[in-house]
Amino acid sequence: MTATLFLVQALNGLQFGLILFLIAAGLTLVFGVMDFINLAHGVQYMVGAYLAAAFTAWTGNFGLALLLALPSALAFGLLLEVLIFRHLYDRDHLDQVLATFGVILFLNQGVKFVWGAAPLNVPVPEILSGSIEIADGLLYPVYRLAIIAAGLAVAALLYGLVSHTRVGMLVRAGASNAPMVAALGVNIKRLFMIVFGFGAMLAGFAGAMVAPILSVEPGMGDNILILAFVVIVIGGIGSIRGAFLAAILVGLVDTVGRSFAPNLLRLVLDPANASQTGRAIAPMLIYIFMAAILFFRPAGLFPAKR
Amino acid sequence: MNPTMKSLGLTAALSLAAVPALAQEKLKVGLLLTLSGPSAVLGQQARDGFQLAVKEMGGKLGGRDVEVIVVDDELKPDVAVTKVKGLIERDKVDFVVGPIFSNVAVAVHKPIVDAQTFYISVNAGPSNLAGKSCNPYFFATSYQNDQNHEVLGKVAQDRGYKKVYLLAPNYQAGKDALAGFKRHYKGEIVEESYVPLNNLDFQSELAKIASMKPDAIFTFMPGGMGVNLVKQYRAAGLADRIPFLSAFTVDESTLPAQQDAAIGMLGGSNWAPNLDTPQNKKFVTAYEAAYNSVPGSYSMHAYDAAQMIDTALKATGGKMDNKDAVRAALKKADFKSLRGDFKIGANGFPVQDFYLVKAAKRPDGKFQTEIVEKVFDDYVDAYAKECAATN
Amino acid sequence: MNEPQLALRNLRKAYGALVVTDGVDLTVQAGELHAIIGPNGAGKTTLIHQISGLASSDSGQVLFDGRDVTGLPMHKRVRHGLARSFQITSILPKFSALDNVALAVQARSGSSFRFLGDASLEADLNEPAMECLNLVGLGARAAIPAGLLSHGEKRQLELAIGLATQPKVLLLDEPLAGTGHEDAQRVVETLRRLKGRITIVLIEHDMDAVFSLADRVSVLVYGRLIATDSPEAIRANAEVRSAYLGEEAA
Amino acid sequence: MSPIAETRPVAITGQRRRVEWLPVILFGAFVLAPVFAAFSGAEGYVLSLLTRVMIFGIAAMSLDLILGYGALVSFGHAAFLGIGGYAVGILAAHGVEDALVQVPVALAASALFGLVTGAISLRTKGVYFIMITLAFGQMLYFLATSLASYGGDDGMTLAARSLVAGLPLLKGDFALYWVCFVCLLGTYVLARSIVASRFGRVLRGSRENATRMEAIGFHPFRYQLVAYMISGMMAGLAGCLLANQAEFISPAFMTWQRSGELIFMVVLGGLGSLHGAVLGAAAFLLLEEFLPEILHMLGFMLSTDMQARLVENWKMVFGPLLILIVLFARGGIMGMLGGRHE
Repeated sequence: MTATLFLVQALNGLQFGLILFLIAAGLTLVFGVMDFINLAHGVQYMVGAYLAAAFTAWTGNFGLALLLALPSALAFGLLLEVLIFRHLYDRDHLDQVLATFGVILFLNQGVKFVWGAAPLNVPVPEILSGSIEIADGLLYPVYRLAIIAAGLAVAALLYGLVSHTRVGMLVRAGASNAPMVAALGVNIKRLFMIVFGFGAMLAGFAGAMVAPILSVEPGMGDNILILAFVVIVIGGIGSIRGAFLAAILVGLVDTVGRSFAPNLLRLVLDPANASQTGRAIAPMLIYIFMAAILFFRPAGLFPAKR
Repeated sequence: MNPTMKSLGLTAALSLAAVPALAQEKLKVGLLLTLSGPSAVLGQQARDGFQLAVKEMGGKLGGRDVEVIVVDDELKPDVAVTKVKGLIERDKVDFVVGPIFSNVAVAVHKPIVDAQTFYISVNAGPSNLAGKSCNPYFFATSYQNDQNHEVLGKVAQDRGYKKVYLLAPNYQAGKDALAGFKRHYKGEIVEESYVPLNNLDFQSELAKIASMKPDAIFTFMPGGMGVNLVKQYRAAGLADRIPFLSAFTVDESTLPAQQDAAIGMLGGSNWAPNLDTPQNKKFVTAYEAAYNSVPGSYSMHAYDAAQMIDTALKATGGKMDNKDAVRAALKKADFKSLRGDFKIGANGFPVQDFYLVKAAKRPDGKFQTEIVEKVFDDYVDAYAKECAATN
Repeated sequence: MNEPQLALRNLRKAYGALVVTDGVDLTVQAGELHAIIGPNGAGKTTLIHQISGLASSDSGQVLFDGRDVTGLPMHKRVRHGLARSFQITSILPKFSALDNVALAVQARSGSSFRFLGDASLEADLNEPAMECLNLVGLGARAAIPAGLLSHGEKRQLELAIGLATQPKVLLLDEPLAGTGHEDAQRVVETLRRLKGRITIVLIEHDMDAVFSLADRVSVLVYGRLIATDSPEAIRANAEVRSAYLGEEAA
Repeated sequence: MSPIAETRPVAITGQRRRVEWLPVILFGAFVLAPVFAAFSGAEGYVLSLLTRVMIFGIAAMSLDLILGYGALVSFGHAAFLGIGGYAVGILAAHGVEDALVQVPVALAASALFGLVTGAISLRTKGVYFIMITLAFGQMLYFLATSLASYGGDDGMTLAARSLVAGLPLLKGDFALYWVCFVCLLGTYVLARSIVASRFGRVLRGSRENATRMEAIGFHPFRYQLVAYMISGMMAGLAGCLLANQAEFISPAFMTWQRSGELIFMVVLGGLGSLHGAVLGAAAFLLLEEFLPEILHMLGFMLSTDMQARLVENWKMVFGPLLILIVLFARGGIMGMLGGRHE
C-alpha cells in the first residue's frame, strides 16, 4: 500500500516537476544566453493560462484553444521583447529586475482589468477527463498523465533542438560565452528574439496546460516564478539539462517530501512532535534543498563552462 | 451615488488646509478591503454589496448624505494600519467597514478602537476579537471564523461519519478551521493534512485520500486554492465516492471558476443566495443586475452593514456625537437582515442561524450555493463567553 | 648559501589532459632578481598564479622562507610577504591612485576592522603610499581615479601597489606589457632601484630589459624548466636558442 | 604627463569636501514635517506615514550598505525586518516590554542570523547569491507562519508600544516619530562613517575587484560577512521600529515581495549613496499611498465610473512608471538629481 502510494506521489512529483521545467527552460535560456533576469517570465505563464481560458470560452474546445494560445503567447512575448526587454539587455541585473517587476505589476492588474478579479474556469477536455485505476482504489487522472507526456515530449524536443540544430548550437555557445557568439558575426539581436520568444511560448504553454487543473487568476505566476528560479539556480544557469534534472528533483522533493516528511520524522520524534515539526518544515523543504545544493555546488549542478 | 476616493487626501495631509466645517455634513464611511492581488474578488464583492445598499437608500444612510471612501489594504497588515489611520484622522470617517482577512482585522483593530471609531467587520471574525479582545467599538455582520467549520463538524457527526480526513493550508486560519470542525465532530480523524499556503497542486493529498478511503473529507481552502482543490478532487474521481465538506472553499467567489466540478459539494454558511426571504430575493436580483455576478456572503454582510449603520443613525436622528447612543442603536440591529433571523450578541458578533449549503447550477447556467438544511438555530460563537466588555 | 627565499619543488598543474606546469623545480635566493622567460603559452602566468596562490597546485610544494605555503590562499601568502602584480592590469578603477596604494598599505598596518574615521585621511596610510607612488614616478598623479590613468601609468600603479604590501618577494607578471617606450624605461629604472632590496621574480617578454636586469634567468617551455643560469649563459645555451630565442629573434 | 591631469582634476578628496546639500535638505524635511503634521488636522496619519518612510528608509539604507558598496544583492533582507519585529513581539508576549532589552536581543538575533546565512551565502556569487539569500528569507518566513503561539500567519497585535527604561516614552506618535528620526540619522551617520572607514574601503575595494584585494592581502569574504551582519542588524532595528509603529507583527513583514520592494527602493533612489536609499523609500511609499489619489485628480475629465476604475487599477500605472524610471532615469532619483555619490 505504501509502495503504491509512493509511486503515485512520485508520479505527482514528476508531473509537477515537468510543469516547472516548461517554465524554467525558457527562463534559464534567456538568463544563460542573454544574461537577462526576467521576472516577468511568471506573468507570461499567467498570460498563457488566461489565453487558454479565453480561447476555450470562445471556441468551446480546449485543443483548439491550445493551438491558438501558443502563437498568441509567442506574439505576446515578442511584443514585450520589442517594447521593453530589448532596451534592457545591456543594463545591469538590478535595472532588469526593477523593470520586469514593473511588468509584473502591470500585467497582474491588467488581466484583472480585462477578465475581472474572479478566477476563470477551464474545463478538462472531455477525452482526457477520466481517471485510470493504477492500483486498488488509487485513481490517477488521465489529464495528469497527458501533462506528463506533453512535458516529456517538450523536453525531448528541446533536447533535439538545442543539441542538433544551428540555433541550438548558438544557444549553447551563447550560454557559455555570449561575446564570442557575437564575434562570430551571428545576428545576436535576432538570436535573442528567437530565444526570448521561444521561452515565452514555453511558459505560455505551461500556463495553458495547467489551466484546466489550476485556478486561472491574477498573480498565479508569482509563486511559480520563484520556484522556477529555484530550479534554474539548482540546475546551473543556462543549462537545459540542469533545469530538467532540477525541476524533477524539486517536484519530487516538494511532493514526496511533503507527504512523507512527518512519517520520516516519526522515526526520531514522538508522533505529535513529528507531525508538528513536519508541518513547519514541509514548506521550507525546497529552500533547504536549494541551500544545501548551493552549499556544496555554489554554481548549481551543471555550471556553465566559462 | 458613486464612490469618492479620498480626494482631499494629498492636499489635506500635506498642507495646512483642513476642511472640518464641510466634513460635518456628510456621513463618512471608510471601506477597508483587499482589492488587489489574487483575493481581490472578495473585496470587490463586499464593496459592491455595500454600495448597492447605499444606492438603494438614495445615497443616504440614516437620512444623511454619505461619502463612501474605498481603500485597498493590499493584504499587507502594516500597510492597512497606515491606511486606516488615514481614514480616521485625515478623512475623519465615522465608520470603518471591512476587512476581508483576519490578519488585517487584527492589525487595524487597535488603531480604530483606540480612536473610538466604530468598526464593522464584513467578513473577518478572528477568535480574539470575539473573545478576550472584544471591544465596544467592534461589531461584525459576518460570523466568528470558527462557526462555518462548526456547521460541518456537526453535520459530519449527525450523519454518522466514522472516519474523516481533514485538509487545510498550513497557517493559522487553517489550524483554526480544523479546530472548529472538531468542536462538534467526535469520530475518528484519519489524517490532518496541511499543505503550504498558496499550494497549487493537491495531487499528493488526493492520492492519500484515495488510499485511506475516509467516509468524508473536510477542508478549508479559500480562494484560488479552493478552485484548484475542487477541480482536482473532481478530476481524481473522488467527488462521487467521498463526500466533500468544506467552508469558504465553494462559494459564489470561487464557483465561477469551479463550475460543474463543484456541483453537489457541501458547505457551511449563514446564508445562501436562494434563502427564501423577500428582501433577499430583491437583493440578489438587484445585485446580479448591477454587477453581473451572483452575490456571495461577503456582499450580503456588507449590505447588512450598510443597513445596520442606516438604522442606527435613524435612531439617533443622524447624530454621531453620542457614541453610547450610536452603539446602543447598532447593537439593536433593528433592520431586516437579508438572512432573516439576526441579532447582535454581547460581544458584537451576530447571533444567527447556520445552514448546510450545496453548490448547484441554476437554470440560467450560473452557479450558486443553495440551502440544504438548517444546522444551528440562533447560534452563539464559542468565544462570546470570554468577552468581558459590556457591549 | 643560506636557505633560499623562494623554492619550488616539483610543482605540477594540469587542466584536464593539458599539463601546464610539469614538475618545476626552482630556487630563488634573497635579493635576487630572477627572470622567467619562455614562449607564449609556456605556462608562465599559471606558474605565477601557483606561486602567489591564485591557482592551486596539483602536486609539489611552494616553499617561502623555508615554510611550506602550498596550501595557503593568496591573501595569506601576501601577508607573509609574497606579493604579485598582474599581467592584465588589476586595479580599483574608481579609487584614486593614492587610495589604491593606501589600501595595500592598510593591509599591512593594523586591523582593517575599524568602522570609524575616514581612512582616506589617515596620514599613516597615505604617507607610505605616497612614497611608493613617488618611487614609481606617479607622485603627481596621486589624486586621479585609477581608471583614468594611461595604460603605462596603470602598469606603474600595479608596481606601486605590489611594493606597498612590503613584500619580501615580488612576483611581476609582464610589468612592461603594452607600455610605450618611455613608460617602459621608467619601469625598468624603478626595478633597477629595487634590485637587491627585495627579491623579484620577473616574467617578461622584453629581452633587453630581462638581460639588463636579471641576476639569473630560467626558461620555461611547455610547462617545463629547460634551463636556469646567468643571463650570459642562457644567451649562449643552444637548447634555449632553438626552443625559444631562435624563434623570438626571427 | 598626459593632458588628463590638467583637464580632469577629479580629486576624490576634493569631492568629499564639497558640502552635500541633499542629505541636509532630506533630514531638514524630516525635522520640519511634524510641524506641518500638527497643522494638517490629521497628524497621526501624517506622522504614521512619515514614520513608515523613515523606518523603511533605515531598512533600505542598510541594504544599500551591502548592495551599493559591496555589490551583494540580498533578496532576503526583509527577514531581518521580521527578526526585529518578532524580537519585540515575542519578548513582549512574555512580559519583557522594555526596548532596552528588546533592541539588543533583536540586534543580536539579526547578527546571528546574518552570520550563519551570510557565511553560507557568501560562498556563492551573483545570481546564486541572490537566490540563496531568498531561500533563507523564505525559510524564516515559513518558520514565522508556523509560530502558532505568536499568531502564526495572522500575526499578533502588541498590547502597547515598547517601554524605554520602564517608561512609556514611545506612546505618543510624535515621540515615536522622533525616536525613528534619531535612529535614521544615527544609522545614516554610522553607515557614512563605515563606508569611509578602513573597513568600508576594503568593502568598496572588494566590490570593484576582489582578486586585487586578495593580492594585497585581504580576504574579502570576512569583510563582506561582517558588512552583511551589520546591514542585517540595521534592518533588525528597523524591524523593531516597524513593530512599534504598526503595533503589530506578522509574517507579512518578511515575504519575498517585501525583500524585492527593499531592493526596489534602493535602486529607485540610486545605488551607493545611502541617503538615496532613504529617498527611494520615501518615493516608493508615498507613491504607493498617493498614486490612487493623484490618478483620481488627473482623471477629472473622465466619467466618475471610469475615474473609479482608473483609481482601482492604480498598479497599472505604477508598473509602467517603474519601467520608465529604469529606462530613462539611470541611477535612480540620485541620478536624476545629478548627485550620484560614486
